[in-house]
Amino acid sequence: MTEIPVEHGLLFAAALFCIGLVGVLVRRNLVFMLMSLELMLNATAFVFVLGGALHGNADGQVMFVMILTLAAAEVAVGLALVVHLYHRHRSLDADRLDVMKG
Amino acid sequence: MGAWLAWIPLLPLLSSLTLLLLGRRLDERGAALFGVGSVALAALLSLVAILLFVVSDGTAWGGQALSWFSALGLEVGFSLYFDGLTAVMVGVITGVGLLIHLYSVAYMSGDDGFARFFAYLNLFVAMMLILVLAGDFLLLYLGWEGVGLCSFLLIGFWYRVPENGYAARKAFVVTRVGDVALALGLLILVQQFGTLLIQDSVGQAQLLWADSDWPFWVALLLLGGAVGKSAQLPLQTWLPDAMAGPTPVSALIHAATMVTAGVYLIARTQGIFLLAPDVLQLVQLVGGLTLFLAACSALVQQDLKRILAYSTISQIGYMFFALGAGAFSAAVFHLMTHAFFKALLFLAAGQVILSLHHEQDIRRMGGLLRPMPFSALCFAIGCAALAALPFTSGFYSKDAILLQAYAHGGAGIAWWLALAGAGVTALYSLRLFVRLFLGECHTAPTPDNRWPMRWPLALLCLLALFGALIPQPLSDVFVSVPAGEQHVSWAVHLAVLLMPWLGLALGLWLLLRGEDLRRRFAGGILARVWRTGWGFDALYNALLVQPLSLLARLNRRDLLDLPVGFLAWLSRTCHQGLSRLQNGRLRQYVAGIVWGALLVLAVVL
Amino acid sequence: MTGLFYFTMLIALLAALQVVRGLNAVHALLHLIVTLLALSLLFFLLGAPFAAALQVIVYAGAIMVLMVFVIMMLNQGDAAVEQERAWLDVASWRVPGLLCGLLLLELGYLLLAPADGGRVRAVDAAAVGRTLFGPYLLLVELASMLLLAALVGAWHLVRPLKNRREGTSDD
Amino acid sequence: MLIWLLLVPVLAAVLMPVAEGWRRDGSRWLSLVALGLQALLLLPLGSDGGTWWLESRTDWLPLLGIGWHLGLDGLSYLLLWLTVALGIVSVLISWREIRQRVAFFHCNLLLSVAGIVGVFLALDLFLFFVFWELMLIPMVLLIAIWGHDNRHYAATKFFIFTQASSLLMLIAILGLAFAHRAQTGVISFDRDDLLQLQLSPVLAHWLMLGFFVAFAVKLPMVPLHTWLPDAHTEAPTAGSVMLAAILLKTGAYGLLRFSLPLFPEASAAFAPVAMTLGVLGILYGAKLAFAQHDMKRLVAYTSVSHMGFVLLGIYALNGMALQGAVMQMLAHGFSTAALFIVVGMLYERWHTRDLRQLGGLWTRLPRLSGFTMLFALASLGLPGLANFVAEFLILAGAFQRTWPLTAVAALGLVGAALYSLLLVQRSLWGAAKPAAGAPDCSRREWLVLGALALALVWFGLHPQPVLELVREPLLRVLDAPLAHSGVELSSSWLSLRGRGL
Repeated sequence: MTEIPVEHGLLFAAALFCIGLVGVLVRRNLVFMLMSLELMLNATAFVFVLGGALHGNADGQVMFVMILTLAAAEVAVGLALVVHLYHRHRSLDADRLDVMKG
Repeated sequence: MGAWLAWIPLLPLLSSLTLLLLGRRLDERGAALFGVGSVALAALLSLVAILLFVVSDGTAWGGQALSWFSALGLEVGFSLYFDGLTAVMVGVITGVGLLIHLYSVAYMSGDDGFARFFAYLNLFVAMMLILVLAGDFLLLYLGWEGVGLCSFLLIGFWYRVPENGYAARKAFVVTRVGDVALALGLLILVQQFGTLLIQDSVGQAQLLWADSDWPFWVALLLLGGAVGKSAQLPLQTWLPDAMAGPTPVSALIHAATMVTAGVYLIARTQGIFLLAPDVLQLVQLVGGLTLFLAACSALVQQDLKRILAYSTISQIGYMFFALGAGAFSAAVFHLMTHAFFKALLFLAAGQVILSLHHEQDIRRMGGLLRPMPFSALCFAIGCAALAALPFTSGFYSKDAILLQAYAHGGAGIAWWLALAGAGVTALYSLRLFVRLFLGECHTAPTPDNRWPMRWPLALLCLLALFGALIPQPLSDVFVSVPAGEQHVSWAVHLAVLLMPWLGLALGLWLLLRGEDLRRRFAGGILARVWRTGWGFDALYNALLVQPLSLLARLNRRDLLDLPVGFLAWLSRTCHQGLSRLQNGRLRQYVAGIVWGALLVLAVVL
Repeated sequence: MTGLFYFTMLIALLAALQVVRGLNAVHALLHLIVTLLALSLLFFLLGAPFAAALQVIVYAGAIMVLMVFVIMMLNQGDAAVEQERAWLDVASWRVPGLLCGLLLLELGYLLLAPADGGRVRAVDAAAVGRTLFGPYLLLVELASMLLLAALVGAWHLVRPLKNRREGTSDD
Repeated sequence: MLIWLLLVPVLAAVLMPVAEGWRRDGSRWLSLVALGLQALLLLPLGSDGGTWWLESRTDWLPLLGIGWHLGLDGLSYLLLWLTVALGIVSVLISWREIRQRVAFFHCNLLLSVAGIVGVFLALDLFLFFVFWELMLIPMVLLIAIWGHDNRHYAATKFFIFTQASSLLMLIAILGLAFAHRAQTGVISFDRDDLLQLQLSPVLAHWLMLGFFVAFAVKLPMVPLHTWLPDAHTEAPTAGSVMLAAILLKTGAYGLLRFSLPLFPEASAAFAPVAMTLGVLGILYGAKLAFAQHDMKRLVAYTSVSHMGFVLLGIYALNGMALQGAVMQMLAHGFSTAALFIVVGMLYERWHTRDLRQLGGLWTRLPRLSGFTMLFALASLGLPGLANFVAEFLILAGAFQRTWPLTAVAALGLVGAALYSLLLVQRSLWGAAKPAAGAPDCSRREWLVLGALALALVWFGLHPQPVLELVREPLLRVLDAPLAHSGVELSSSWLSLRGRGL
């Protein structure tokens, strides 16, 4: 099988995660924020699969499945919210959605 | 004995309650019936009591009628005590009181507060009687404060005029200062003897306090109370303002009875004062100073009733002077005669004021002799007695004071002041009479021929002339003060006798020169100082009233609330600061999370 | 084989950058799908064919289709691109870039410390299935409940607004 | 028996909605019936010579040593009567004033009464604390719902003050319970058990302070008084009456029932400070009362002044002063409540409490003015009215402890004259300012004010029943310090100078 240092895989995951994080922080459009979030989830999922492969057991992939489920749920609810908010405010600007602030 | 004595104050008290509760449903006749009737009955009862007392060769009656309360360590009862001093006081109160009540029926008729007036007046008589009949200091204190209350209510009787309200409040508060001193004196007695029975505590004081500091303090505090009630220095400022009340009130409360309560108190507690010669000296000095200062003030007043008010202060000063000099019975004697002639003067003044449509300024009076001969007669008798011209009642009592005082202590400062005061008294009496009745008539008075008002005046005239003949059963009351070694020489007699004439002569001389005292002194600083009562009012205003009200104004919102308010402000500010973080901006939350992660990682590393 | 691995990584990262930088939502989405497919390949290379398959089917297939639909529903045109351009000025990159750079540095420092290489071993779908429905059965149930809740929630949220106004009166 | 005293108001409070449905004034009548029933329950009680006239003890949480321990003696009996009487007065004066949520109002009123009754009966400290809190909450609601403009601020302030201070008391109670466990191995909250404790002076001092602060806030003592003017001013009339007449008394009662007997030495050592604070309260309250334009606020500050006398009397620690303090509690209950009622009646007629807008009321409402005069005179301590007896006894008792402080306290009498007469002069006298046409006392108002006036005069001339009633309980309070401490009190601080004050 492939022969790569673990840390390279981990570094890749970290980089992917950070890119996603930058996206969440920089973007004001909710759709883009959701996409960035997907990147971050995938980065974590990659770490799990990597770990599972290193230890040679199935737990990593089980966790991947869970993350997949989570992502599905998150995207479903998130997108529903996006649609709803767009209907209400005619905008996808995250900074304008602060009506609940105390 | 004793139980029925309680009816003397109870009758006016009940009548007062009736008038207060039902007054609005009674017409003037009904109210007058209650008001005068009850005092008449009380006078009758006290006459019986006095006669019985005299017949039973002057042994004092005392007795516990009912218990008021008995706390742990203090028992107080509604106990009464009747001796010669009480007899004199009760006689004066009910006698003069009855005459003034009769007079008031005519004087107050037509006033919409007629029933209320008699309710207060009856209440006053009741309280004054309680004061003098009390065998217990606390009961005395009840009467003491009670008469103060009635004085307050009656000064403010015409309550729609704001000035009356201020005068009333001033009177009550100033006397209350004295009352607090009196109360503290009572507290010492409670602490020392555990009883407030007057005779018991005075007796114990004489037994136990032969040489201790206590008599000094107790006597000083009692003097404080007396000074407040009797308008002596330094608490005299309320009395001239108290003239805002109806004139019969001035006659009864602020001349004849209430203001002499201080004299009564000192006379009653003679036993304690004798143990404190320093305080007795102080009493004499207070009396001497007061009588002279007030007489000077009376000299330049322009308000008829204020002249009489200062004259009252001055005359009570004589009584204090006498008490301080050890001439106790002379003081009580003067108390009685003063009640007669001062009531007469006030009531006659009331008649004049009423005839002149509530004019009180003597500058707008004059020449009233012809239109109002009866009032002129009353004034003549009253002024003569006030000036202590021979063969009037005032002559005997003032003579007694000056001579006895000389006999006891010789001629100190106070004595010279008292002697000089006698001259000034004659001078202002003359001025008063001249300004009112001689000269040109400026006004058109309504005639003073209301007989219901004349009868009491006529009787008071008789009393002012011959009141000195009424015997006073005081021989057993006062411990006779060892007479001083001073020989009363003929020169002293002569001086005392001539002093009023001297004053009169000076007055006549000025009069013949066509000069008026007022005009002579008008521009002078001295006159202004005298007219304002030696500036005591201004002094107290600057020293006490202004700072207090300034303090009150500054701290109206209660500064102690500030720390609490600061705590509230602090927590609200913090809360607002924190809530600003919770601003609903998703990206800032995420940034916050990242910062946190960075920090945690940095710590881990 | 190793070369392919690193090449795929590079593609994934570049595509991810494009997602974050993109102005047009559809373009960004396509880049996202590229990233996901690249990850799928990586999974395969790591000996997790089951995960790779799921990644393609569920992620790149189902979830992304959902997003495409939504982007279509929102129907934002050129104006949206201009909007994005306005929002993405240089200044707005500074702080997030700094933060994430720091985070990456810290992570890198952490990860590079224990240099301990290892071989990856293949885990087949059967093993995953046995584990999933063995010790992790409860988790599966929970996940199903989560999905159900998400389903209900999503349905509730996107009901036409008019009906909501009539039904409840929550605003 | 005792439990019924508590249950009657609670049951009535629960039944309030039913009564409201029955007829329009149903809740008012039900409240009257409940309070009347309580009065009937109280009527036949009397001393049987023992410490407690009635005592009941049931386990509640035996594991924690918490019991349902109630006891009634002369002191509680007196205060229970005060509670019931003023409770009835509160219902009567709300008849016209409260128009909204009437049932809930009376529900709160009765619950508050129940809490207060519980406070006066509880002999288990935990139980006492429960009732202490129970009486507070309905009171806060009374202020917050039916109060005037600034009611939320006032209610919150009141709540925070009392709650924070009772937290200190809770700590002190727990401290006592744990001290009991440390000494005997058993935890107990029972007053009888805790009385047997031998505490180290330092511990006793701190625990005593915990109790003292809670009670002093309720009393209120001067620097902790600032909730009171706000609460009084903003509360509805019935709320002010309950606060002034009864709730403040729970503080004094707590001092007498718990603070002094539990910590005799610590209290004796603390007494000079407490007395000084009391005197401070007398003068400061009087001074602030003098400055107010708002009539209700003025009366509220007179409360501070009067309760300063109570504090002074309690810590004078002798029979006379203690009797005076209890008498003052009663007299203040009547006189201040009456003044609050008068202010409420004026507010009902003209919707103002500002003395600058009132004046000349004697012309407009002679009867009500007569009552106002009487109550103002009671407040200034006129002899013949109840307050005088109280203040004189307090001063006489305090004088035996420390004459300088007492002399200063006596100046409070001048202050009382100042503010009372100011009230009379500015509201009753002068030119008539408010519009004519307002009706004078109605029969209901006459009844309430007349009863209070009668009580003031009656207890002023015949205070003996009250003094008798509390003689035994107070002697027991006094016995404690002498029996336990052995400290010679009287000589050592006859003058406070020796204590560095």
